[in-house]
Amino acid sequence: MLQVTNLTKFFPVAAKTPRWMPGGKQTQYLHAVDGLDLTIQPGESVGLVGESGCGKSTLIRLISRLLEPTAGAILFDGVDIGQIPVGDFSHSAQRAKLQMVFQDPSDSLNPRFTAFDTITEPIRRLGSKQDQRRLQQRATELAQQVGLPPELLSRFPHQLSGGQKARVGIARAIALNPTMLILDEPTSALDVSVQAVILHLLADLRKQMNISYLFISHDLNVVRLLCDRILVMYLGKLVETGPTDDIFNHPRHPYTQALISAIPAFEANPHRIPLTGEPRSPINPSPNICRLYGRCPKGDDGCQQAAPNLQPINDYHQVACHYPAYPQ
Amino acid sequence: MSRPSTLSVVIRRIIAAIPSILGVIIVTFILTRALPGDPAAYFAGPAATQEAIDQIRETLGLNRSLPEQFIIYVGELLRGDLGNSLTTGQTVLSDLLTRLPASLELTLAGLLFSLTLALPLGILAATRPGSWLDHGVRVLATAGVSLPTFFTGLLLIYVFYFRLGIAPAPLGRLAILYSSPDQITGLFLVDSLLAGDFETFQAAFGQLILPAVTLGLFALAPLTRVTRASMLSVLSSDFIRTARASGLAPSMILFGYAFRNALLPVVTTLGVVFSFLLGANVLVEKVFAWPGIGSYAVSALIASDYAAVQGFVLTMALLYVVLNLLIDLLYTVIDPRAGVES
Amino acid sequence: MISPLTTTKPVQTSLLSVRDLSVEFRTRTGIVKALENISFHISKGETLGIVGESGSGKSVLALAILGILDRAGHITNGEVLWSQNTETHNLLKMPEKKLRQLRGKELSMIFQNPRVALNPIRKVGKQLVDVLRCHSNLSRNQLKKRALELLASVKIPDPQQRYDAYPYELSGGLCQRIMIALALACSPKLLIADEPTTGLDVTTQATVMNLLKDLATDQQMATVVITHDLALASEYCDRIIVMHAGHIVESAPTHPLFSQPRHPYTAKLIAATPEPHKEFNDLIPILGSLPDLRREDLAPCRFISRCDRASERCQQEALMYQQVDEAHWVGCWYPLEV
Amino acid sequence: MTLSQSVTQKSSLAQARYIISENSITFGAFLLFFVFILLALFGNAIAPYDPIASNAAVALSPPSVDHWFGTDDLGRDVLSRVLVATRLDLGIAVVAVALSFALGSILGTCSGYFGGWCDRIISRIIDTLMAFPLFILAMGLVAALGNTVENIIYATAVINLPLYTRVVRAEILVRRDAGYVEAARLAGNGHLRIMAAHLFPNVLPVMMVHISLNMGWAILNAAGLSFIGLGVRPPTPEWGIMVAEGATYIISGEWWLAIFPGAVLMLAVFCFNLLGDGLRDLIDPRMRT
Repeated sequence: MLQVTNLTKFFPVAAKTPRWMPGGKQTQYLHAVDGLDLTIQPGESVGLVGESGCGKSTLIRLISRLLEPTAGAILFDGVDIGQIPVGDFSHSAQRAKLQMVFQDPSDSLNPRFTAFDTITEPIRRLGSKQDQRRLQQRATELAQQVGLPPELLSRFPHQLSGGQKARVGIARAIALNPTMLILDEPTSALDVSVQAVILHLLADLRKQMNISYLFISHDLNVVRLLCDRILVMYLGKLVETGPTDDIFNHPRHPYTQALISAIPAFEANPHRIPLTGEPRSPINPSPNICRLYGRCPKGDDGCQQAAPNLQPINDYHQVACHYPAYPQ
Repeated sequence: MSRPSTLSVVIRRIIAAIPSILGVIIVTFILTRALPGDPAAYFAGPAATQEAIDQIRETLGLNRSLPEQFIIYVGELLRGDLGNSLTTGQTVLSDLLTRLPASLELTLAGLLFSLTLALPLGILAATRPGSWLDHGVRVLATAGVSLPTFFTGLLLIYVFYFRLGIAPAPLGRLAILYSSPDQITGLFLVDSLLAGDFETFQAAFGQLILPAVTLGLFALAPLTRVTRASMLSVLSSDFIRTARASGLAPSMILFGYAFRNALLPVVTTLGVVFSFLLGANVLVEKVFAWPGIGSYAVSALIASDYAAVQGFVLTMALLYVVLNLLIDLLYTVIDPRAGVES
Repeated sequence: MISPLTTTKPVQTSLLSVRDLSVEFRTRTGIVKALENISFHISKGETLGIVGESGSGKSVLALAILGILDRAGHITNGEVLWSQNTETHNLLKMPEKKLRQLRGKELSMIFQNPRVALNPIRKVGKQLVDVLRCHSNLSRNQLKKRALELLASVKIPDPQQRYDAYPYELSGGLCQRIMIALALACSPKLLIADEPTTGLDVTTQATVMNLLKDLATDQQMATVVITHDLALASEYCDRIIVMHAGHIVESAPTHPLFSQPRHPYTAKLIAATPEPHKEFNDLIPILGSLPDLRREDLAPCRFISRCDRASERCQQEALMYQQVDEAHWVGCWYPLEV
Repeated sequence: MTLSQSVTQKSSLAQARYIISENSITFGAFLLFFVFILLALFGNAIAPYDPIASNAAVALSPPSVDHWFGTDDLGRDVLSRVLVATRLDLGIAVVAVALSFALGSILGTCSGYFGGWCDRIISRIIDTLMAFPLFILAMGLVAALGNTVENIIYATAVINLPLYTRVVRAEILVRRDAGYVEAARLAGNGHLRIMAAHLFPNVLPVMMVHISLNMGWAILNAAGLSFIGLGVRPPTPEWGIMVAEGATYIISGEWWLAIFPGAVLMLAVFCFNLLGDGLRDLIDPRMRT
């Protein structure tokens, strides 16, 4: 379905001072996504977790073709969509099949578009020509599918609640029956009461429409509920991937362990977490030092000399660490 | 977390001003060459003979290609040659230089007047939003920016000179009885004080007050508005809440925390304000017969004294570039983030 | 709402007790009744959690206690009693000048989004010194020395260098530590932490909370943790108050609250929160939404439109708090059975 | 928050009432604006005298029942001249503002949306214009292009161009990476459609405020140029020229020649400024200055 190989994105860090001026430096690069591989099977739901600034947003913007990659291939339905320039992708046949649900429902709805305009826009732009009546009918269908009362279709975003806005965003994303949906923290801006509704809605939609999900979140509790497989990302690289249960019950990478142990739970005791210090800079990182080095409790000289690569632990679990933990 | 040194920031700003200067020179060059008809005829003035026009064409290099003309133009600029004024018979440069201090004195006095009024008014209004004081300040500021300076000037003359008789005749920097102080800075107020001549100081001050107020009223509005707006937004910001929660004294919060942060937009606005002031300067100088470069330009315009007008536009633009540079540097001093690469 | 919550403990033993506090916001679209008859208390050394969804009035409560509400906010009723050395004062009646001496010294507060909660153009060390100087008579050198000690006490690496840093040069986690140092500069008796970890990464969140917990224990400081994260509150707090739409709906020690919630809202909130050992089907959404707090005909119980136990009585009679167990109070006519 | 319909309506009604009562000044300004529009349209028809016919017999007579605003040195009726001048003064400002708004919107949108080279070139041009004190640039332009009304319009348009370009650019920049723009791209919109249908309509409300404030400044600017003898030529009635002509009489006490046109000019500018302020207030109360 989706196969990403060696995907890389560097952002130049604009130096205000050119090199020839006092205090000037050579242009540096922020390694947002650094040679990353991943695959998603049809109908599979994959979770991507990591801290803010680890490159999650950049990765999904590369995959959804909003950003031009520095290097690498993005195979979607057998077509390398990474080769299609961002500007031309909006006319490509794959566009309709690869859609996205955005993080902040307020920010992702055009304030001057009604819910109807927003939901039908992909159909009008990418679908076959349809008259107003058919559009209306389709919009009503979609609204019902996402649990939005159809009478709210004529409202503007500021007249809708957070949960309703989230539903509009989801309806827009599924309007063209995509085969793959990228969900960018779809519930992080919502209250828990609404979050639960939206999570149920997303689970139902996946079952009904057999869509693949790439679910991005920093909330592991949420990812656990919705995903079959988990990718853990740290500073532009994947550090561990595996089935959800394996990752939660037997995390191998020290960073994953830290993440799992930091999940708040009802009436747990305040826990000591193994990570200290500040993350390394993502700007021009040394390729020979493990990116977690300095924060990792296991780090030693070896981690400073060679950065670990993603290695299989078993058929479906991979980890990038010189000293992975073994299940007791 | 390395911070660039102040020196490198200063040098960077100065270098960044070079394109502006170049742009200004190019635009003034285009303006001279864009004259409809024969530029040489314009420069020679309405009464010129054909020989005179031909001679001007030769000196301006109008028979050569545009790039060549531009190089000649830049070369002349570098030598300080702005041409000769038809009306005064002097070089434009010397005309401008003798008159510049008068304009500067007026502009600075106007700025000083509006700053001393605008900052307290803006702060007062911001600390009492919605009060009658706030509304009063708002109306005053809006009225100030709505007043055509030439009209305000005339109004003030009518009231304070003609009606009340407490202002001197609006005829320049000093009444005829006084002789101007020895030139040191060129600013009469400063020079007369340096010379210890209080009588002249008083006279010069009397002459200056109406035009300066006229000018200042115009700049009052943008400064008050921006002070109020930025004070308001800073006062409602999170870090002020932190300061209040920490129990800092109100004066510390208002001046140490809020005002310094609010000053950043005010400093930025100074650029616009100078643009206003330098423009309004021309009108005010005409109304008060102020012997600055503005009134010089107006009479040159009327006499079609083209070289003088060009010289004036260029001088004002360069002056403005320098002022903006100073504002930029001031900003860097206040805001530690200003010199940082994003 | 009639609230006998304050009778649970004599004023003398509690550090802070809030009684019948009501706050209104006068806005363009009407008067928002942000808080109504809020009563609670906190004792010395206790950690109290205040949880609720956005719009429940948690932050307003904190600001009202410190007397730093926005201009639009008005306290219409109630008292905030502050007890110290056998003396009790109503903070709402206290002259601003005296109140200022308390703020930052005896009661302090930390905020969410630490990067914008610090003065962007003042060195963080200087900001610490500002607070210290305001509440003590230390000399210049002593002030700086104390500020450095504070930076070290919140485990900031290389305090000497960070002293001269500006907030924009520090990460969110470091800024929050600076905020903590700022709040604890004068060893206050009470710290209010308003969403202290919102906007921080999960791993940083635990570090910050642990640090807070340790410092509070060391200094025997009472802490109010305001959060929307039930799990976070459950981990770090001794006792929890649940707020909904400007009301306190339930107040109980942490364990009984989670094991035997008595208010329907609390139970629903717990059921809606994803948790490590919860299966997907156990995740139950709360239907309906918060009432519009500008309405003049607000029902006495503000949960009524989302509640499946509501009856005529909830619509008509002023709500009473019931004590269902020791230190367990609930604002509902039909509390859940155990 | 599903507010019931009745509550929504009630609160929006209450809001409207609140807005009107809080913005009585803006309402006044709006009425005044309307009066100026009427004057611009019908000023010629309601003027009691021919604005350019001189009548030496009544020269320099102070305001009276016959001549409400008095007469000038040539005996022309000041009121008639002031009324007739409305169309010219407002006309210059409207056309100039429309020109700079149109061009500035296009430049600003492209520069903000595309960034990169496009942005660098446009910004450099705008910066160069901004390097001049604007009124002085206008003087230079009119002097170079020729002393006509059209050139006053062009000059005013050019000096206002930086304002529009910069504001539009800044507003586009903050929205360029908004979720709804990315969503629009996923929905298959090309660059042009995103700019025209998604971005620009969201910038428009802010621009209305600037247009209103800028109208006042454009009127002032045109009148200022006329005052120093550029653009409009006598005997055409125009507020700036009338003030200039009356200026010499101020010192001898014939105040009405300059004060009336000056006051009307001020009133027009004041009206636009209040209107802009009010609009700003409605669009974003926190922006109020």
